[in-house]
Amino acid sequence: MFYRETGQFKSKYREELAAFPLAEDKVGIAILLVIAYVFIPIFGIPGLSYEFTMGAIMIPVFIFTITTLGLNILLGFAGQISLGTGAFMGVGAYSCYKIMTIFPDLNIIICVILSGLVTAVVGMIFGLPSLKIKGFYLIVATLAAQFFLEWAFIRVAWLYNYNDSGGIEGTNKEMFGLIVSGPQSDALTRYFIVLTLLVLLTWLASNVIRGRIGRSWMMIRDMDIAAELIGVRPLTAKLSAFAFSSFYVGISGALMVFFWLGAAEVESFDVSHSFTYLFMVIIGGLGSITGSYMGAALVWVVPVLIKEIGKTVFGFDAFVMENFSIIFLGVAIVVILIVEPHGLARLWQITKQKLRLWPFPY
Amino acid sequence: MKKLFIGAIMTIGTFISTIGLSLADELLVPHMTYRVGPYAANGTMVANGFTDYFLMLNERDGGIGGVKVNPEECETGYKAQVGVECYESYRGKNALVHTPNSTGITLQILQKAPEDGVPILTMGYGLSAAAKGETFPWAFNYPASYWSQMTSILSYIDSQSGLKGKKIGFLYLDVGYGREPIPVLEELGPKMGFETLYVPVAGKEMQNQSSHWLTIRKEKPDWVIMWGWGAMNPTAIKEAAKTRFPLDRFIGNWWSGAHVDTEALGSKAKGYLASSYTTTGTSFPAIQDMIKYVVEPGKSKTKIDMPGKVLYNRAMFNAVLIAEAIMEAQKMTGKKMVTGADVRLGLENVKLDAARLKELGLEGFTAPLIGGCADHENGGSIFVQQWDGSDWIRQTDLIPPMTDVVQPLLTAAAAKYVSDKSGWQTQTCK
Amino acid sequence: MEILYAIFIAPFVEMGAYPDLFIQALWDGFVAGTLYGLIALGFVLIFKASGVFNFSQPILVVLAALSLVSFYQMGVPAWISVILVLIMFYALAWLVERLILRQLVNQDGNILFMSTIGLTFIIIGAAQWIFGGVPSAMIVDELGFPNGSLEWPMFGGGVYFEMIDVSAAVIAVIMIVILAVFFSKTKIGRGLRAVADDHQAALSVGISLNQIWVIVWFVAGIVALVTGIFWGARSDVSFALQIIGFKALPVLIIGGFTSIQGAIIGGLIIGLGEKIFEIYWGPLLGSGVEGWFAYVIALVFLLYRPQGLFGDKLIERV
Amino acid sequence: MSENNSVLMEVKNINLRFGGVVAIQNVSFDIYEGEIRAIIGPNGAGKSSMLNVINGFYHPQEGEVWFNGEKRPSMEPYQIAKTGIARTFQNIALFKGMTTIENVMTGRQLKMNKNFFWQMLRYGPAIEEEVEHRRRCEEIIDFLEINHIRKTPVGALPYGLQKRVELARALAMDPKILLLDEPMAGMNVEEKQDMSRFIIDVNEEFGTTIALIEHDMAVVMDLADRVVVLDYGKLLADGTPTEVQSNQAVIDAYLGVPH
Repeated sequence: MFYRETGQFKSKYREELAAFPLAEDKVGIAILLVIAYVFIPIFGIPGLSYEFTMGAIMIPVFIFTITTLGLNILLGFAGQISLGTGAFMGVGAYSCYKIMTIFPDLNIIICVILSGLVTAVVGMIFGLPSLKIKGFYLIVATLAAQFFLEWAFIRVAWLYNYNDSGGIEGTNKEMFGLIVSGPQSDALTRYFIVLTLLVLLTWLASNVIRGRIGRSWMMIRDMDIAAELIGVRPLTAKLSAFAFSSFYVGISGALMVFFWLGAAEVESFDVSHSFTYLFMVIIGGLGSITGSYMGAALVWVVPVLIKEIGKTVFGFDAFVMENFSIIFLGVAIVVILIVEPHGLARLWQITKQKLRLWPFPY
Repeated sequence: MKKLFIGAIMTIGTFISTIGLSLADELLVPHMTYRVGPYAANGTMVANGFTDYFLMLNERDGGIGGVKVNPEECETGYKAQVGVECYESYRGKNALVHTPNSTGITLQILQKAPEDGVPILTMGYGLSAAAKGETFPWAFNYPASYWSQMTSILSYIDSQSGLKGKKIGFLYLDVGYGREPIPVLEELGPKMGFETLYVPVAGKEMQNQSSHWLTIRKEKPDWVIMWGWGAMNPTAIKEAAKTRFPLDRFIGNWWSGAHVDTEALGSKAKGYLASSYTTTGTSFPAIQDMIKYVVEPGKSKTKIDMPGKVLYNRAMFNAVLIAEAIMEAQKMTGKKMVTGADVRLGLENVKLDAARLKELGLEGFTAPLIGGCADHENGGSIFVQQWDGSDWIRQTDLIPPMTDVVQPLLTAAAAKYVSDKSGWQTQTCK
Repeated sequence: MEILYAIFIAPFVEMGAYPDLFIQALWDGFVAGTLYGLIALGFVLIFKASGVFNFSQPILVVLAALSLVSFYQMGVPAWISVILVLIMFYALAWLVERLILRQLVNQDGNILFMSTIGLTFIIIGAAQWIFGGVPSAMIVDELGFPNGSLEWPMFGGGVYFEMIDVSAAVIAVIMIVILAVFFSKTKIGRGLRAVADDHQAALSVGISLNQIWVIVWFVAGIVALVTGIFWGARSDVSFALQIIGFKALPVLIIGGFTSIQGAIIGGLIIGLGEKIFEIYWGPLLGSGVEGWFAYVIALVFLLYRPQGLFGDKLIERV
Repeated sequence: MSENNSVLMEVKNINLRFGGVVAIQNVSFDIYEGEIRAIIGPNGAGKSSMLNVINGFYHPQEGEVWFNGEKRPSMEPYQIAKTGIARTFQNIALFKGMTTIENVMTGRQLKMNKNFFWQMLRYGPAIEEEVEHRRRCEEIIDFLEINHIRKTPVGALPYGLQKRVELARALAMDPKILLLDEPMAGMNVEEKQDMSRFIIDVNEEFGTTIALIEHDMAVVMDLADRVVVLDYGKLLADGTPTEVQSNQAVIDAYLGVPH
């Protein structure tokens, strides 16, 4: 009743190829954008403190959504599994740091984008083994990348400007007279920048996956031999997926350090984080952009809420709640895989299908 | 069904609305702990010692200055990212002082502290340069920085066997914490005429150190100094024994010489040395009170055998210092409910001299600690203790650091830290 | 020139100059390799019989060691504790089959792999909750393993063999032989192989898939327990042990996902390779190369022999 | 049905081995432009291997492939696809995660070339290209009468329809030569009739040369202009359906044996 496609006819292919062919979807997206750009900045999330909302929920969730989008492009759309996401975020962060020290006056957004490009190149190099090996074997190749990069972040002191602390730190950066990054920046400013980048990157990703290149990734994912016989060059398809995916992951890594954490050392990019990002993709839904949002939000927010609720309502101590949220993540993974291997996104789609028919269930 | 649904929504709503409301009339002392994760063994002891002291104050004295203390734990699992999340969750809640309990987390929140007006006390860890109070008004690393500690350890070695012409092995956990003292070794090596062999242990290799010790065997250093943590320590001691390295030439820093590191090994670890700035044992009245008011009645998670052990006592001292700073702040401002900024002043004016220590029931527990505006580490002295097969026994008097070496290094490091930061807040001290 | 000397000559000179050290390095590599191999063996067993790449094997090692020590600390005699752990693992295998694997029959391998990551998290959370984080010593003496070490003096130095390491190597070899015999000679073993080859076919000849899954998970649990005992004896029993599990992945690549002998030989290649490389060449790269060196060996193998040393070559068809 | 008999493709003395197993032994035949050429033979005769050689998935140890009057150098499969060879597969090889229309669009991949930049913006040349090729795909979908399942994920389709979608995908490549590997396997009579009609229509309306493998002799005899018979990797016979049918070796090896 509320959600139906009847009566919405497309007279041109171009209209059907639009991002949201249904009017209801367009309205829905507009509402979400208004919430994100107007409602949350003004009111925060009801019941949560404003600082907490921004610093511990909204900004990290947006950043991890970018990571998840990136990993989803690789895993969900191109079918190449990676456990090196954490380290690739590190590549983004460290290269952004280096670019900032070499060109101190460069606009920070340009730094972030450049570091995405650097990560894309690195991702492509580590994606090379994927031409020869598949499936579980690729896990090993990407873990090799993970561990090698972790080692490099420690051993190559040039990467962190020979800091005694061995870490990288953000400093105050101005843009149009406003401090946008660094300790003195306002959370709201960083929120808007991260949100805008997220919206932009989502739009770009949805364009690419609906076009020629996105199709070539899905062909490789669904049946690589057939794809090759139809004329997809595996080298181009796989490496472009690695590059595009790493571009996103790199950007999110730079954002994580310079628009959220403020500083980082190698530990923020270790293999346990790679797993977290993998969970975000699985729970959200392989091969779904909406799913990337849902997965990142769920995997990040639920443990935070579990801890808060456990602490303030039930008085459980942090130790219990931490273990509880670890178990929760594990159970969530298993249940999602059993109930709907395509994740929350597919469940959402099914709900939408039902809404289409509601209130007449036939 | 519908009712159930509405009911559920309402319950969740109530839960959520209670979040973020900080209870008034409590002194909030957040505490980042790690009772889970690969370093949980150490983290559990640290968390208990810290929390128990405040619980004891609440039970015995009704809090500090009549206001109860809420030593709230935030579990980090020793992960920097979760630590930042913890930090963010205390924004706007009038936290008095942050205790990150991890050098990694410290580095990440160090820059935020001035903006939020909450001091960070990193007792025995953190950034060495934070000792410079003029550059880092909001950070404290009482009672000594890693660099001071390293020079004290080197003087100890010098007093035992001389340093000139010797080869020192430096076995360290390959993270920010482990690499901290390297500048001191690099500076002092040529000056004092010793050679250093660096043996980094990656976090993943903590429990798999045979090749590190083969390297040590190959290079034959005269002494080995260890900057280890968690499972790295017992593994290293075991491997040292295996390769027949004399354990009384193997000295850990203050995080590498706790009961959790040696108890499981028992007599196999006999002779192993470590530095410390707090005494072990339960003979101190303050610790007796903690056992009486908190541990025995079962008001905390502490098991009865934990008080008196190295990490428990050390974490308790951390709490003592914070309590003293809060008290000092209350005295200075005349308010009962102080703020983070007040506690910062309290930390700079804290006076833990021998008399005050005795008053607190901690006579001879540690070196006296007098806070200062310019000096945020108090140039603390340490002593060396040795594992006798069943307990840690104090071996030496207090060994002061080589101030003349450390201070210029700290000044330079502090200057380097702020050099690329615009608008960094400093202070001038009289 | 100096670089070339440091890479190609100096390490060998050193090996010759201190043969005791070299032999010690070989022995240490050998012991580490056996233990890597044992972890890999757990992976292989489950992969062979069910095509599941079981990511939770390392945490099973931790769980086995932790619960063994905990039972003992509760006052249960050492060997009874071992039996209790085995019973617990049987129950766990049954639960995993019932609650997870059975629900995911016929799903894609990636999905099964990810479900075992989920299982890993469940076990980590639950075990930490129950056992807490305090490490304990492995009860090797209580289990009756020989203590002390053998010393073999030579060339002005000496080579030391820890008795517990010797036991580990001996028991690893025995386990391999038993498992190899089990797979090739017994009815259940042959059944396992049938399942691995073709689920449908196995069903049609009356082999119960569910039963087989319970059995392999249980056997993998036994392997985990043995691994846990010996690795626990080398350092101590704590959650940090699971990190070593990552070493098993390169071992699998080298040995092949389905070969029992391959797991051990792969383990030895990694163990020996990384120790020798770390000690003699590591300093050139600033040390600490052990963390990724195993992966580099594995990658080289992958590019030249993707099926591993003992794996079957795949012919692609359309 | 072509009359001019110009050779489009020729395979000469192909030998293909897997380790010690000989899959194809010294086979040669040609395909005329515009004809329907059938390859038949018992199971394991090397028919699918032959198609795999033609479209470059297998590289024969010996032998040459001539296409368009030129000897084809050693190429990767994707390059061969570019020269105008399309195929369907014995065990359907559709992209299961995509819808019918998306699957058909994959056939146009080779003809699309707008770069990453425009793809990211999905604007200008990229969208024009997309619309243009979409139009052609919709035509093929109409032609094969699968409009009603345009937006259905192909995994959910019945077998017969999947085969048809696969044909649509191959047609979308506008191939010079279309290789069909058992297009009618597992179909009922009605579906076979439909499929046969489509094959003939494709051949006549688009003038596409077709080489097909099929087991159903009745279908082969109806459809094919010429037939190649393989047995144990060797060429047994080559000729018009009637010629082949009367060949004694073929009757012995294949037709005579109940299948």
